[in-house]
Amino acid sequence: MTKLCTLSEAISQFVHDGDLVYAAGFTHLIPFAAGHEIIRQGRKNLILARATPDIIYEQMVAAGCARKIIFSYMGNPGVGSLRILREEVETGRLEWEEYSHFGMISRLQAGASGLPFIPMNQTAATDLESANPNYRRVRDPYTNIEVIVLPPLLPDVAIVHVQRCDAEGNAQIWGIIGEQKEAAFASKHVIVTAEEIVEEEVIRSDPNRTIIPAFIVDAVCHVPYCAHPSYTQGYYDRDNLFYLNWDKISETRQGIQQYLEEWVYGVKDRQEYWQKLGKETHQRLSVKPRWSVPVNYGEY
Amino acid sequence: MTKLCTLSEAISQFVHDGDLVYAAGFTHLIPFAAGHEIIRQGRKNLILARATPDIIYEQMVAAGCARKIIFSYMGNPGVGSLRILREEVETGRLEWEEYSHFGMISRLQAGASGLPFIPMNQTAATDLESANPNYRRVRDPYTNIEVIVLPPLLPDVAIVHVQRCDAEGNAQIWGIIGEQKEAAFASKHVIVTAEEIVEEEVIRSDPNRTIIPAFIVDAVCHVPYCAHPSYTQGYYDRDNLFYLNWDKISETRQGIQQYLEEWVYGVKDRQEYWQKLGKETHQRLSVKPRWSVPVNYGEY
Amino acid sequence: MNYSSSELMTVNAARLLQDGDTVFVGVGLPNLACNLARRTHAPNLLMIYEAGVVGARPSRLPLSIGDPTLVSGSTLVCSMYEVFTLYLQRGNVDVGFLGGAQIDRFGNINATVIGDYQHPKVRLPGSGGSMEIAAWANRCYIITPHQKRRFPEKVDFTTSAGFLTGRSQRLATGVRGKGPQAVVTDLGILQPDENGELILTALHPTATLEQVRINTGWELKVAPDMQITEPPSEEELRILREELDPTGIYL
Amino acid sequence: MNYSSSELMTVNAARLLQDGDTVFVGVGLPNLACNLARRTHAPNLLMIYEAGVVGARPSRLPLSIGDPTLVSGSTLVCSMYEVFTLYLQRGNVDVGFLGGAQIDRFGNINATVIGDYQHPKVRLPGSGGSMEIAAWANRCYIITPHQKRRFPEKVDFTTSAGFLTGRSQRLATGVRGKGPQAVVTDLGILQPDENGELILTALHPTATLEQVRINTGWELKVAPDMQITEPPSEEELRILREELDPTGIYL
Repeated sequence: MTKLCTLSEAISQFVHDGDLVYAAGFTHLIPFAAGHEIIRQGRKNLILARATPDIIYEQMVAAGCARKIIFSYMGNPGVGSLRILREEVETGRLEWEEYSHFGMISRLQAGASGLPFIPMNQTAATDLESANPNYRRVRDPYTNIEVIVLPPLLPDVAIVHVQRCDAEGNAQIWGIIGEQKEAAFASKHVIVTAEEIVEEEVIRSDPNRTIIPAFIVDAVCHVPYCAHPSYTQGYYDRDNLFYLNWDKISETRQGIQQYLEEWVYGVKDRQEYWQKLGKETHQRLSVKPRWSVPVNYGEY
Repeated sequence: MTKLCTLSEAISQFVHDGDLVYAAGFTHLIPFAAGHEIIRQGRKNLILARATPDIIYEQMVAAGCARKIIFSYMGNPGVGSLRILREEVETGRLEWEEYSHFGMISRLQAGASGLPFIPMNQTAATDLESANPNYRRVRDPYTNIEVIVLPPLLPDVAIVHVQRCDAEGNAQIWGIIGEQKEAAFASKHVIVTAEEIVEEEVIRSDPNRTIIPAFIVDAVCHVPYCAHPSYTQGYYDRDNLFYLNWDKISETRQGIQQYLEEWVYGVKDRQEYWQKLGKETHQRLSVKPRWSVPVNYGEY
Repeated sequence: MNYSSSELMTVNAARLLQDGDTVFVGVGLPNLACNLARRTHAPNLLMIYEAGVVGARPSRLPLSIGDPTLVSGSTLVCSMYEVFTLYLQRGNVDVGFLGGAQIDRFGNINATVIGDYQHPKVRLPGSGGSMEIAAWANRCYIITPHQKRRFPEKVDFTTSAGFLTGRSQRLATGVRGKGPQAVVTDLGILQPDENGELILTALHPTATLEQVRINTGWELKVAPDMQITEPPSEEELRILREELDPTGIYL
Repeated sequence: MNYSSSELMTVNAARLLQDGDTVFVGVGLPNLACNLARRTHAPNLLMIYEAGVVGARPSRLPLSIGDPTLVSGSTLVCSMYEVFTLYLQRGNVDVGFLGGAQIDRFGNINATVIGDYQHPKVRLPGSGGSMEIAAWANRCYIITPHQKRRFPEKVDFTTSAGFLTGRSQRLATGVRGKGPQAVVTDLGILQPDENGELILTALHPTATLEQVRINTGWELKVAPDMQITEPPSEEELRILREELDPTGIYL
């Protein structure tokens, strides 16, 4: 059964005001197009969860979509801080809930696994544990040593960008796989955006590559270049120049507002956005192919 | 640094009397050649752990290698019981420790993850929990409901058969991946047997396919057809006829002894074993190719 | 039309499946029942094998639950830990199939041992995946021949939970699955009443109430609205015999 | 020979790595230090990136820890949960690199907040992977410029544990890693004494004791056998400048 729809339809149907949203992807495959569509549709009071909020959540917060952020590293990787997020947290205008990376993804792992809590070994650093009451302790019944535990994270909706997917939602990813699978299984609803919609037979030619099964997916959207300025391994490069530029754009509220006007509100969809980026950027981000050596599953 | 050696050398160096051995593989990739080599080298008092002991452990027990078995399903899948194991347990000559599949692989997952215990939801079936003191309970600090917990399984040595591997031990598997990864990470030593030793560049062409990294591997052995009568996806079929025949072979101790004389003690190594099986069997188990659609990682 | 008792059980089990169900399936008759349902009234049935294979399209009948034919052409393969966590424990499985040497009055199953656990009279294979399937699949079905030794009042060992000593006791444990919904035998179908006790809700046209009673280890109640099952259709038998198990491994 | 303070720190950090070490590496100077070590005295250094990439062979300098150049041609990619469990928590990581806004007398690191946590004066990025790296890697190294505000007597917030208030306190927590082994600055190298207090064990040839003292927030002890570091060699600088960071992103 096909679940193909436009990204606009998917956001409209599965992302509601007040929802806990997990737009997945560790540096790789960050679904910027979905973030922009959420901004265009004017969602409010979202709780935004991501290990690294990255620019996508900074834009959504700046656009007024969110009331709270859940994170484990709030920086512009390799560049510096995320100025607006930092200011919103410093002034207390934005609620926040904080973990280490391992704590954050452990919560997703617990959610994806149907567990009521998940254990981690102690780290000796107890300040975050004291600051966030979700951190608790449980005594290991075998050694009598305490472990740290966290409860599951159960987002209302996960948005996962993938390289290839069939129309039903069987999705394949390669390159950095981050927390994509855990986010999808932990969430009530799953929106998959894909660089390519492929025939089911392509997926079935390599079932070990499939990370998300169709039956947990609600919507499948064909969105090439969805991840820019993040990247899609094998399809286009990370736009490091944009990540560096963002540091300047975000120096003032006005700078961000202008950016949103031009690149989010000012375009209809990702296709228009990508065209607007222009040939030079397309060229700069293009990637020469490097193919995997195929494997033989055998006819049985 | 190459870790290539013969299977005989690997067993001699890394499997000792009294060791806890995990020969991995759920139906698929069961390292029969390694089991036979352990029998030939006359190991004693081993503790043999596997979710499904399968014929490999029955042969090792019949040959007098083991003092204890740890398992979650002790049958000949699709055929019936494992007669010798059943008798050894019924008479109390063999110690045993029993889990459900989920309990068994959870123990491996805990071992691989460096956790002192791992939680599972309750199943309402408490008889096994009562019979095996390793099952304990911990109260979830968020809901106050009890979960079931198990301690890590930390084998002395894991033996993992794979389709392809480089000389250092970076190993790739496709088809049923069972508990191969968890067994390798949980164990002190890892012996990898491979259908093919490939150039490092083959592995590096598809890093998402790699399940075991070289630096946790102690020995790499090139052992084509290692898994017969189990199978290697894409390389040869499961010998269902042998699994059916085993039910007759194992009707008497004498039958098994004759089998061991002829097929284990009577051959030098796996190559001789495979030749002895003969052309008809080779033909019967041969598989037509069915290739995966390759993926593009991109030159960056 | 002639048919075997295996065919009869398989056809009746297949009819219990709903289109769109996600089924955690073992080999043997459950595998046949699922494939029959997929070829008849439930084309969107999704099969998950405990070996970690999702969306299998086996082109031959697998002897083992880890047969390579399940993998080639499937949509997804994951690890065993994942299949038990992401799929089963997470609540993504609608239907589980179970079997065992003993099934008791409250649908509890014994696949572990006859006699005492430490000093077994007969040692059985053990749980495999069934302890968790019985607990966490939304609905469970059991296929088994109807023999008195297989239907004791109380199992020697509870490998997988039915309703324990009654529906309220299972509820009290908080396990997510609703427990056994039907036991399909070669004589009829048993289903739990409001108390979780298995009662006869359907009789196959080839069987008698008397047969069922003497082959059940407790005083079996009969549902007031007991049905007579439809015999296997020609089409159902054709699919089973010609397409699914042409060499008669299981039927 | 002229060199920058970044080059000085990178070269000295590289020299701390041993051939065969498995390093959990971040971007920036640690990445440069690892790649320099691999091209000089530690050809068998194995780099693991927290994004889940093992055995990377980056053909360009990555800006982000999740750059695609880390993936293409690497030996293994795994999920984040796996990199933190199978690799880090399991004890498969020899060396971790850490950074932060504050490092205190006992090697505790603050990357979270200046001022009060609930009402921060300056909000920093937070832990990322560093809370667990500091706890579970066998050895940890810190690279940071030597400034008084970066070296307070006590951090405002312990994002990652050094020796807490002394070596015995860290030992008592039972964490597996041995804690910070060296802090490489642009003035010298601090290492923990038997009590876990950071003391000056080496001075760069370009720096003075006085400079170190006025840029440290506590009364810094000097090791009786304090060394003077070897200046960066021509070859080390050539590799850094020509091969690793030709456009001078970090150096």
